[in-house]
Amino acid sequence: STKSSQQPAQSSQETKTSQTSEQSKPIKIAVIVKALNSDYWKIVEAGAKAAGKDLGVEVTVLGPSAETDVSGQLALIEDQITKKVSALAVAPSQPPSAIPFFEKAKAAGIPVVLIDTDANWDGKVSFVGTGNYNGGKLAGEFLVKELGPGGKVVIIRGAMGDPTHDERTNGAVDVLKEKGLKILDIQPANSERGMGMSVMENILQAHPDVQGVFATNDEMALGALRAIQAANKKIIVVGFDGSPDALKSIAAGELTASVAQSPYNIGYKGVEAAVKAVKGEPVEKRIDTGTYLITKDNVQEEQQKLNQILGK
Amino acid sequence: MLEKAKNTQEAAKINWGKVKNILSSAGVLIALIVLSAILAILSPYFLEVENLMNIARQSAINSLIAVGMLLTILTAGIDLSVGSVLALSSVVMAILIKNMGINPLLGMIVGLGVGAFLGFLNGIMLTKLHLPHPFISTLGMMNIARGLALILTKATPISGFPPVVQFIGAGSIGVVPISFLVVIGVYIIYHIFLTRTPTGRYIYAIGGNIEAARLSGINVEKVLVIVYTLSGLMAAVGGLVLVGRVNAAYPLAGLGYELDAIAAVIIGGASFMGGVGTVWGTLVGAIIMAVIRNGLNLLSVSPEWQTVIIGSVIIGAVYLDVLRRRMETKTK
Amino acid sequence: MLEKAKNTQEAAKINWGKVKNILSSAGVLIALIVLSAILAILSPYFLEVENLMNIARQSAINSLIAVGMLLTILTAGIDLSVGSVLALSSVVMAILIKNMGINPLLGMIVGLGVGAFLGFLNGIMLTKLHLPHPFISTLGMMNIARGLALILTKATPISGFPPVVQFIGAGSIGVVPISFLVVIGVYIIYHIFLTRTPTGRYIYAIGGNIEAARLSGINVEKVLVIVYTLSGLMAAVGGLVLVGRVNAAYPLAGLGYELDAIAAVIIGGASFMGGVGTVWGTLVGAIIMAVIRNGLNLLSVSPEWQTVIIGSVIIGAVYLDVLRRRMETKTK
Amino acid sequence: MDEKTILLMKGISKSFPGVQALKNVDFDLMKGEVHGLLGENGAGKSTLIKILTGVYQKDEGEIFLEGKPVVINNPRDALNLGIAAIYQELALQPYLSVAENIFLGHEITKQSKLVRFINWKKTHEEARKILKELELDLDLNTPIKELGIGQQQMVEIAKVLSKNAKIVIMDEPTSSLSEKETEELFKVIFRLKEKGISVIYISHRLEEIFKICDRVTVMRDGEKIVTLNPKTTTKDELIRYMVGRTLEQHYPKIETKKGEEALRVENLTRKGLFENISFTAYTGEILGIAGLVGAGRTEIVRAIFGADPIDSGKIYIFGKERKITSPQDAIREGLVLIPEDRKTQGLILIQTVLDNIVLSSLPKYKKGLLLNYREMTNESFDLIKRLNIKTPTAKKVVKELSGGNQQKVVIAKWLTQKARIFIFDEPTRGIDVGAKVEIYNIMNELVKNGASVIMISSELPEILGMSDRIIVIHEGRVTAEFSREDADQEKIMKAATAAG
Ligand SMILES: Nc1ncnc2c1ncn2[C@@H]1O[C@H](COP(=O)(O)OP(=O)(O)OP(=O)(O)O)[C@@H](O)[C@H]1O
Ligand SMILES: Nc1ncnc2c1ncn2[C@@H]1O[C@H](COP(=O)(O)OP(=O)(O)OP(=O)(O)O)[C@@H](O)[C@H]1O
Ligand SMILES: [Mg+2]
Ligand SMILES: [Mg+2]
Repeated sequence: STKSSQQPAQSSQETKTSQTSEQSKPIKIAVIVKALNSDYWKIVEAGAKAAGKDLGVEVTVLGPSAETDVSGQLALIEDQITKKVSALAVAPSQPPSAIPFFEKAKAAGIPVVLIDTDANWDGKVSFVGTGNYNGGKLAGEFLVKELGPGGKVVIIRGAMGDPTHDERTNGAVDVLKEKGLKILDIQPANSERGMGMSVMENILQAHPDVQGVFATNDEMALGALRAIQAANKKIIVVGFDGSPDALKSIAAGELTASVAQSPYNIGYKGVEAAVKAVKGEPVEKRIDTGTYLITKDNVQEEQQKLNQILGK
Repeated sequence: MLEKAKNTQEAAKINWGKVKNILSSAGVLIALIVLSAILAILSPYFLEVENLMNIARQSAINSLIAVGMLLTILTAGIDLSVGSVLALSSVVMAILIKNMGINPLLGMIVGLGVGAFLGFLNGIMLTKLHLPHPFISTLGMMNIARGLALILTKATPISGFPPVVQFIGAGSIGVVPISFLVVIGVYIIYHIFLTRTPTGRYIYAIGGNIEAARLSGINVEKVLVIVYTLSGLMAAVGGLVLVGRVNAAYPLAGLGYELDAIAAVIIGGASFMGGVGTVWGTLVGAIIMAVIRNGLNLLSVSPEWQTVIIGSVIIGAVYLDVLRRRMETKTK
Repeated sequence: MLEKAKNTQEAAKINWGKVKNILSSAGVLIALIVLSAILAILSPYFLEVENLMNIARQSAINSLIAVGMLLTILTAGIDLSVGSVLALSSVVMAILIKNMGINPLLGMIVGLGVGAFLGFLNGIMLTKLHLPHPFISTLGMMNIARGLALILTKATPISGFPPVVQFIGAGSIGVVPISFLVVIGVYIIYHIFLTRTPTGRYIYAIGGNIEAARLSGINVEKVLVIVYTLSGLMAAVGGLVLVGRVNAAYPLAGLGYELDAIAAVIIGGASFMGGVGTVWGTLVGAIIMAVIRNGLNLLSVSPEWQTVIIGSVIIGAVYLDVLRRRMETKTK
Repeated sequence: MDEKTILLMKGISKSFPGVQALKNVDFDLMKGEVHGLLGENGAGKSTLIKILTGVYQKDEGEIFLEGKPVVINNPRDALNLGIAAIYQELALQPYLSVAENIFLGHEITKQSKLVRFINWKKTHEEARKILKELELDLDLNTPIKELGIGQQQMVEIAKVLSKNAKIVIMDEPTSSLSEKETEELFKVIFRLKEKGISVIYISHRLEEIFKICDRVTVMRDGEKIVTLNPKTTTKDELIRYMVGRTLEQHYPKIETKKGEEALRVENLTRKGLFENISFTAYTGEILGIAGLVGAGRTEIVRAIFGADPIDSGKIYIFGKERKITSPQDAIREGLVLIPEDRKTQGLILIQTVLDNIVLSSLPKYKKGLLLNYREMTNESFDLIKRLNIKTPTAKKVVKELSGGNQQKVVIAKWLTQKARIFIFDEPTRGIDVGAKVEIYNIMNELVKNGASVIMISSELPEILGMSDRIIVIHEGRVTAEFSREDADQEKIMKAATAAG
């Protein structure tokens, strides 16, 4: 009971002194991602860990069991605040709902860096990334370039209401509409390869004339590709995330392209920014890690990069 | 003389019954205590007041949903739609308050109404359409409600609510979260409902032997409709707390909550065959679920290992209870 | 004379039984036919051979998992772990074949072995640890197996398999997919198993009245272990087909498949209370699930509406069956 | 109709798939009378009363209560009209306490502002009163599932009394009761009469009809045959009306020569249920086990059969000690138990007659890997004939058979076994006089062919009539053993109540 009574005092005092006392106590950065069940987040993790090594700070990367497990992620933030980490780098699965928890962190004197996905919150130290919307636009522009106005496109997307996939879809849709391409269909495939294949099989029935496919992640893209190959068709397929499997497929001349957000940089720069914030050094509000397309032209060097990152 | 004997006997019996009850709900409690002890050793933060309050907050929503789920499971049923009902009721509330500028309190009440109504529909499908098992009706509702939530919101979250809405989910008296106090209140009410009112007892009777319940003149259909309505209502209450907690309503809210709720109920010692289970067991079950996750987070266990450990702990917790019961029957 | 009477009576009985059986499994069939008719009208592509073959392909995996699920539900149990078991068994196979260069056929067999073993563990937890309900043991397994699959693969898909591995999932004879032929074969075997072997009959008996089954000298524990082992095995077979189909094994494979499988079984007329259900009903149930999804894609229904429609169709299909049964009992 | 007629059922017909259960049946009940209802298994007795209590809906006919036509759609309606029933298949809540079961559906509540709360204190008081009336010493808090079937039957009686109805229906209330409880029940029935309450009483124990009934109606094949006054009729006449023929012999005991020792148990003990049980059963003889309800007979034989654990004691089968830890073990040793409670232990109600009959010996029907249905159908068909089980087809779901016919299925099921020791627990529970004889003949046949039969029964005449030797159990102990010759009613009752 004595412990509990002095507890609040302790923490509040710490918030005051956090700026000065840093040199003395080791810096702990908690990176909280949307999930750790895909290559993408694994690479973010790798980047964050690398930054930790380079800057000599302790980095722990955590995430809920699935990208849609919003409350799981929020509980993670809460618990890391309790652990009084020096700073948080968070990729919010559901930005608006995360804001109260960011406020909480701020109140506890814990600076918050947003990575991969931005939130409309002024308290943030910085946003590190490019956003899924821009990625989607990039995919759209590529299809425009390849097919030109009047081109017939379908979009295979992840779960409705999952902001990541909503934004990627919207980005593409906006560009395609603007440039006068025909979006024959938008179908959900649960971010999963098997379902991506099934959905594409069915789409090929309903729209034999489809010329281009954008899938909001590489898993679905590779599934769709499989269906297209099975039907002996030649259709442009653009994926998202630049996962190792996607690169392999591009190199083999199967998958046409994949949107890459340089997840490694997101992780690395995110931690960098967090450490700066802890040390009280200035950080710019927006750190663009760049989004770009991987096609057969640049796939080789991308693969090499990836192999170094994943230490293969 | 004989009277005396009988009475003392009675007394003895009643005590024995009480003891047994306490023991039985203690069953899971033991698991919770063991688990907490381990975590307290492994993490210095676990026992901090702040953290305990986190657990209180993090267990609140599941606790609220689980008590509704308990009712359905007591009748040998199930409600898979709770997660979606939570989502739909909360987005309706959000739309009313934010987009239509309706008085927040009224909006909240309507939100609860929506939840209750969806539950009512589950009950009607079961009793009037005679669908063979609530699994079907509530699975259907699970999909329908989720879809409607997505349609109404165009799949985008609605955020930024007035304090009164946030109060239940985010407010606290001193260090104690309001949401936790709500849980306690709700559980006391349901305890009384289930143990002290005819309808409460009928719920057990229907699960125990539905035919016998009918022959005893119980209006089985009516009770079942009440049960599913309450389950929907509790899901909406959970939604209210969630919206307050995150100051946003989003269409994918409550995804997969049904599994957590069912787990809490079963870990809490209820039986899928119906007729067996207590609110306190369920509460402990819900807290266990929250404690596992909280502990793993404090220990910064990586997500993939977290799933492994959560799976093992669920099994372990229930197994502990099994062992306890066996000892109990041995000793008596 | 009496002999004669007896025999004719016999004959009568058998025919009557047959008719009834056909009718009962026809129950869901009717729903499937109605659904298909509607889709055939709405979409010109629906009845194209190619599309029907797509449906065959797309229903194969769920069909394979569902027949295992049926066994557990016949014993009044459930297996929530099928999705994760599918993932773990297939990634183990993938690692053996791709990373360790083990002979593909051997790798596939080991993969099946892993699935069966995980199911076996489910059975042991149920019968030896006496966990109150398979919901707990299989929920635990669901998490454990998923976690292990993620750990073993570092969350990375493993792709690019030799033809022999792809054959089952992707191959086809003429227009007919191998996977569909596998399904037919498996279902015939399970039909014979359930109707013509003692163990098969014991499965129904246990679901009908476990106490009476035990007192009839049935080794209930043994049968239950067999049931869960087979369920695990069938999940692994589903995994085999999935890997062949997409030419990749990935740790998130089979996510949520348990719900599809259970839905197929229940739509197929099986009862959660156990003892009631047929493989053919289950097959029709699985096909219905696939047809709904296929139809929604063909009709380019927008994602948010898809969930609403899936929910409604599930309810509608089962309700049709309910109506049929009522008429049946009326007319006879 | 005169004003003393409280109930009148006119031209009631009811058919189920494959059977015409009731054909244009008339039935009337006077105020304060006890009206017996007799008939073979499957005659339609239970169906008639279930129509009266709204469990089934009649196809044709009318029901008048105190002269006014009434519609009864469900048991609730019946209860509201003051019609309460004890059903043949007990309808209690396994997990709920004795006290709660007694008042389920009509709880004693105290009205607070808006909610009705159960008054547990009063509930217990009232429950205790009723149990006292029945001279029944039961813990009000025990869950029903922990009671033996006979005790459950007594709780049902307490429950129906607690409803203080105008019409009380009892469908074979004594089928699992022994003399003592039966006597208590009769006292209660007479008290009801005095209060002007009418009772419809169904039983297969004819003596009871003569003891308590003012009138008796006999049914056969769904038709009412006659209504007459017991005083002016005889047992044989009633039987002739029931089965259409006379029974020359109620207990067709045959002389068989006692053979070798088949089963010997030594100091069998399960704490709290029975202690130091020792007895021996021989081939070629029927060993009767008598005792009061709750004496522990069922517990003992269940333990021998391996269905329940034992704390200590030895079991010898044909001279060799055997560890029996599960029914499989017992069956392997050629020992089978026909359980007392068909509903929870004997049958799989949702399965067909065929499935149930062959269940315990399925491997026997294997031809190669697969089951040979023709063989299974033939054997079950023979048993259906032999026990004359009233069912339209072997494919009928057992749940839809009449109580007595269900009981016959349980027995048929165990006759497929090539066992050498048969333990029957309340074998003739709910079986009509004609069929009883058939079952006794089967027992005779078994012992004649060198099997050993052990029969638990709460019906003393049956014990006395069929046993070669009789042991008596009281509170889990063997209190006496008698040879056929020197056994009689008084001696056994004495030992059973341990008054000696
Ligand atoms: N629910 C049901 N469905 C189909 N048939 C039924 C049903 N209930 C009773 N029957 C049939 O109606 C007939 C009369 O049954 P009932 O239970 O009234 O006989 P009973 O006189 O009570 O016999 P018992 O003395 O064995 O109890 C039997 O042939 C039985 O098979
Ligand atoms: N499952 C059980 N758990 C605990 N006690 C039990 C259980 N079953 C029976 N008993 C108790 O064991 C004693 C014997 O009951 P049982 O019914 O076996 O006696 P019985 O001689 O067979 O009488 P009956 O005619 O009622 O079967 C009773 O006191 C009963 O309360
Ligand atoms: Mg009857
Ligand atoms: Mg008995």
